[in-house]
Amino acid sequence: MNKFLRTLLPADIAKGLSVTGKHFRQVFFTANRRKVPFHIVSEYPEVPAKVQPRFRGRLTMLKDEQGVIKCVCCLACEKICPTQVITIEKGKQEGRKMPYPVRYDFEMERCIFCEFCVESCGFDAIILNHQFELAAYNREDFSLGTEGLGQNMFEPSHVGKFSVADD
Amino acid sequence: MPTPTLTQSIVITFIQCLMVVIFVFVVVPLTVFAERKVLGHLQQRLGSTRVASGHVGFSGWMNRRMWKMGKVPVVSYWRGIPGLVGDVLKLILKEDVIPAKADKFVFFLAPSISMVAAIVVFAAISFVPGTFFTFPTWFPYLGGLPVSGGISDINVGLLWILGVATVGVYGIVLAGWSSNSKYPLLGGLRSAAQMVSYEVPLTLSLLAPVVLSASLNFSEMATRMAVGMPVWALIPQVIGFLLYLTCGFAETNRLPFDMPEAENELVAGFHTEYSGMKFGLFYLAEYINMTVVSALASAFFLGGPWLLPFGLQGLLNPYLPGFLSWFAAPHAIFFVAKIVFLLFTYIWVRGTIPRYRYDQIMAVGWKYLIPLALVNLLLAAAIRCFVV
Amino acid sequence: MSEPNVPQTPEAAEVPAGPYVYDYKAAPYRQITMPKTVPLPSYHAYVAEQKAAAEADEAKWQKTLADYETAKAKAEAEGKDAPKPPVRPVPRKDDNDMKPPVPQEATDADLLKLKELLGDKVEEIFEQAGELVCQVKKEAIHEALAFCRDEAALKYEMLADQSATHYPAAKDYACSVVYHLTSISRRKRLRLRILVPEGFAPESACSLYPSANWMEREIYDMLGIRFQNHPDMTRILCPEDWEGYPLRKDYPTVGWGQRDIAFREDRGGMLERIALQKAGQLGINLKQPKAD
Amino acid sequence: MFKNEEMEINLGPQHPSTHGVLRVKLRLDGETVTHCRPMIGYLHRGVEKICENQSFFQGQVWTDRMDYCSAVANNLGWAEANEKLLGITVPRRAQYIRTLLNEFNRIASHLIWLGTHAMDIGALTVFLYAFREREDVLDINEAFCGSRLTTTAFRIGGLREDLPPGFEKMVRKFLAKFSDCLEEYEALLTENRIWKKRTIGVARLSAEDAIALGVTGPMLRAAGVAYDIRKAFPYAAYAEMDFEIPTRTEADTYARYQVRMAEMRQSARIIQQCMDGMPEGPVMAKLPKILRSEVNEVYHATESPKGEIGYYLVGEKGSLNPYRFHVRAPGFINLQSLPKMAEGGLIADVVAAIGSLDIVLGEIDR
Repeated sequence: MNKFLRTLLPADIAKGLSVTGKHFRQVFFTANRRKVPFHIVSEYPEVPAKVQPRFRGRLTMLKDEQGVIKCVCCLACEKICPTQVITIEKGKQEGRKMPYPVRYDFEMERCIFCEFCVESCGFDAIILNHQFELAAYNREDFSLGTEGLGQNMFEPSHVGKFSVADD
Repeated sequence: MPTPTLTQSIVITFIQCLMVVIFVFVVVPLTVFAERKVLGHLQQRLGSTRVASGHVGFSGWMNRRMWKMGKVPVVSYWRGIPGLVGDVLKLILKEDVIPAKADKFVFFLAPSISMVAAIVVFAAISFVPGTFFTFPTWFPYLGGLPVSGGISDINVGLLWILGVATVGVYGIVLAGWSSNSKYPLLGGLRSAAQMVSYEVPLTLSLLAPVVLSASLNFSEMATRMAVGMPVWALIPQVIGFLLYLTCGFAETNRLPFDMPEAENELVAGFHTEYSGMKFGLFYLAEYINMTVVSALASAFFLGGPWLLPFGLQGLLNPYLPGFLSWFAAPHAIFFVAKIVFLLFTYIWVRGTIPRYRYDQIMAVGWKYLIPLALVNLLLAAAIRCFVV
Repeated sequence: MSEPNVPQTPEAAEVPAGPYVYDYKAAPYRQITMPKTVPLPSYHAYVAEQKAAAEADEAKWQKTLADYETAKAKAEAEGKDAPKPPVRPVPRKDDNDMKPPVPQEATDADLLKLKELLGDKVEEIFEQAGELVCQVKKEAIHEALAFCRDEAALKYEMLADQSATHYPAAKDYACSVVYHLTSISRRKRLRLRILVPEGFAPESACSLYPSANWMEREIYDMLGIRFQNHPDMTRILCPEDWEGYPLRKDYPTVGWGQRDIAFREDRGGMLERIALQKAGQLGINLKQPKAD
Repeated sequence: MFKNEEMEINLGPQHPSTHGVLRVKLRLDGETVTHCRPMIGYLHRGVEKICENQSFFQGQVWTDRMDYCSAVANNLGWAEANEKLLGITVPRRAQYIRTLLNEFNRIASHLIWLGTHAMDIGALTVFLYAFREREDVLDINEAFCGSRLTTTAFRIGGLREDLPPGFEKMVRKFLAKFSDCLEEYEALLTENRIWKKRTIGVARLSAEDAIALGVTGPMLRAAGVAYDIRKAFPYAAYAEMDFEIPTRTEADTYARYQVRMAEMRQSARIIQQCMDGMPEGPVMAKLPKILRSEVNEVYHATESPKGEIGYYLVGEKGSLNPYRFHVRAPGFINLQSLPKMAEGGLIADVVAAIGSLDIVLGEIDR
């Protein structure tokens, strides 16, 4: 009899409905307010996403205070890279004892953002910055380097400029 | 009141049809939008906020300005609305792919059947008891003629609705068969069995209010229940109402009973091979059916166009002056409000509970719902005999 | 960046417009360094190796001593100062947490029991890194598995893993097949190992452990070892018409199925240079027009 | 006039509920499945071959991409197998942090399973609720190792860095709300009559069959076998943790659901203990600059959320890379049991069975 009653009265379904109904009520009355967000989505392109300090984004080269590339072409990053996206050409620069990267190519479309290169670098010459909007229209836009047209390893402006928030 | 000539009545009927079609094509997209929003809110999301909008045109400009000021746009609630336009445009403009080995004629026919069966049902539903409005006397040709609240207030309205609604299953079965593909075939087979078996408890549960009100006519039933009886059928008929809602879910192929299109098993069920506006017609038909089922529920169990039971309506009914009744028509508003609430329930249930299995659906239908509906009918008869 | 195999960067006019076509026939399309040793852990081999190393060390020491003696005698004869007596070098001890495990003699009861049950069908038993290893004759693997599963003292209920390794440098076998058995009730693991020559089809374990079904299919797919009496000896991960066995050591890592390199636009020819250089490093031969 | 014919139907490779590119060839008699044959390999990338050609250090990034829902568990197995091969002892603090992250990963993986499984059966909302909490776990991943999904969390010999500042606060915040969230999922599912009907008695796999087919993890524990590698062969810091192995004896989909829900509670318990008893000290062992192996072969298995993930490594003398790198993927072995569970059931039960297997095709095809 008890079982029959339980079958007849949909208490279990009512329990579920109350849970979803509670969330509906909370979100419905606060959806347009910023203070009490009962919804869990962030309105991404308008409200910029935050990343943790250790976030692994795009590979970037660093310069020292004099504006000289820190990299000394030890090729550690090239060797450690699991997907072989880094190509370095050693060279000389006048007035500099250490080797100078004539070319430092980085093919971002194959990069897997593992940070092994940064870890292997003994000179703190490269970092992974916090940029994660890495979309571009052309394939060649993903080939970054220290030289060449529009190829820049130093600033985060090259790719990811197609964010909706900017237009 | 002048009696209309044949031509005049044809014109009036045409106007009524147009009104119903407009109603349907307003309600359906809004239901789709509401479904996105409500489902979103149930799931702690915002629902659609940026489909094809929010970034273009005036509203886009305004939204951007507000974001830059550090405020959530006030209009954000409606930011998803233009997405509906985009959806419709997409459906219309999309390439219409017909499988090479499909039965072309039937493939074409199936969505039309679904759509027609869904929309014709409205012929017997009256939104307002009696006259909806009267054409003013200065109106050319139709001056002084009344327009009733339903297209045809026939006295076997219920039979018409049930009969026509059943035709809709042909659309699904034929779609499944004519696609000449395996998943649609399974979907079609499932829907044939499911809809036929749920037709029975659905009808039986609707018979109970008929017994209570002793009428098959739509507006008469609603009037009697609110004024004559004078109580909503919901109150003596809680079981009947739940029964009807359950069967209604099954008839409209909504979750928990969305066997024919069970997404996670049959990809998209009977309309797997459909694209473009043919798919759009199925989509429309589903939402129209939802509206119909909600309309029936509100008419039979929730007192239809009457807001309050026990004759309290009389106190509230404002008997607005004629010119206001054009817009205010509280009966229609109450009726639509009830429909909206039931549609919300549809979405709410969809967002909450899982899907039955095919054999379990059949077991529930035949083993539980039909006996329960029969018992419920007896209950209604007893009430009719001994109480009223 | 001056490896010997980097091709000369061609003049811009000579480079074809692309896409570059991988040329199978023209050149060594792969650079495979075939392994020269057989890294098959084995207690006998380890003991023999240690012994040989000790002997070699001793011989070297003796030779150094002898050299010293002769040098000393020579110096004495010439009346110069005697050279310093040699000091025997002590093996350097690294101060770190890394101590590679070595094979040890089998002391576990399970291994001894297996040895007792199978007799001379067992080729070797030993322990390494806390794991029990039992190498049996390749014809006896079914018998050994049956003992492991059914014997009350062993009771290895589950075949957790089955795998194989290719040893191209070995003389009398080509692959080893290992069976990792787990005893759930006794919380023990055991590794059975057989050495399989090219073309030999060992008995399938499917009749004893149904879980071997897919694992043996995978071994067939990846290393080309067929199993007898297997219900369904087909490829599992690769397509049915795939050529070669990918996990063999002679299978190239680049080349077959490599995507053609084609860039829509190459600013300044940089990508092309990278591509050619990469191709050189990886050993891909890119078809280039003849110089004439 | 009447012909009795069985219909052959392909579930996948593109199908909403095969969780990737699994293809199952079904033969149907009406709606009843008479024959079922899973076909895999659509995502085969040759991870084993790649890892054999890269150094010990580099192999980790490929383990991330095998079972991308439980990357940390893969990393842990990989790190421990390499440490066993090279004979490295890991500092205690590193062990604790590894345990902590591994349990977070178990929660994340089970939450994905819960969401997708519920969605397969038709409950849409649980999916979003589950992802709500998974988001926090991914944030914790990001705070520790900088990436959310493909974590590359550990190093051979320990960890790259110690815990970041503010980490403990994040963890405590998560633990404080997690049990309430679990109750929310359970309110939607556990008592629900439809959920019960769809899962109780569906896709049964008895303990004998499960052991014979090599099935491990929650699938095996739902059949009543209390085999958990964390207890049976303790690794990392699990020997010092106090937790239970939830088991059920019904061996059906509902039992697997209950086991996984209980496992999430146990994971929260382990995290609590890790956080409370976190020892001080270094997080990296003292190692030579270049790791070179001796001749050795090891098989090291750990308990991933899906089951036993084992790494079989062969080391060559003086070599920088493993001579053989083989992964015993739990999904690969578990998927073998699908025909056993699905045959004789209905087509909807196949979907439930695939869901309860908790497969990720990335690790099955490797």
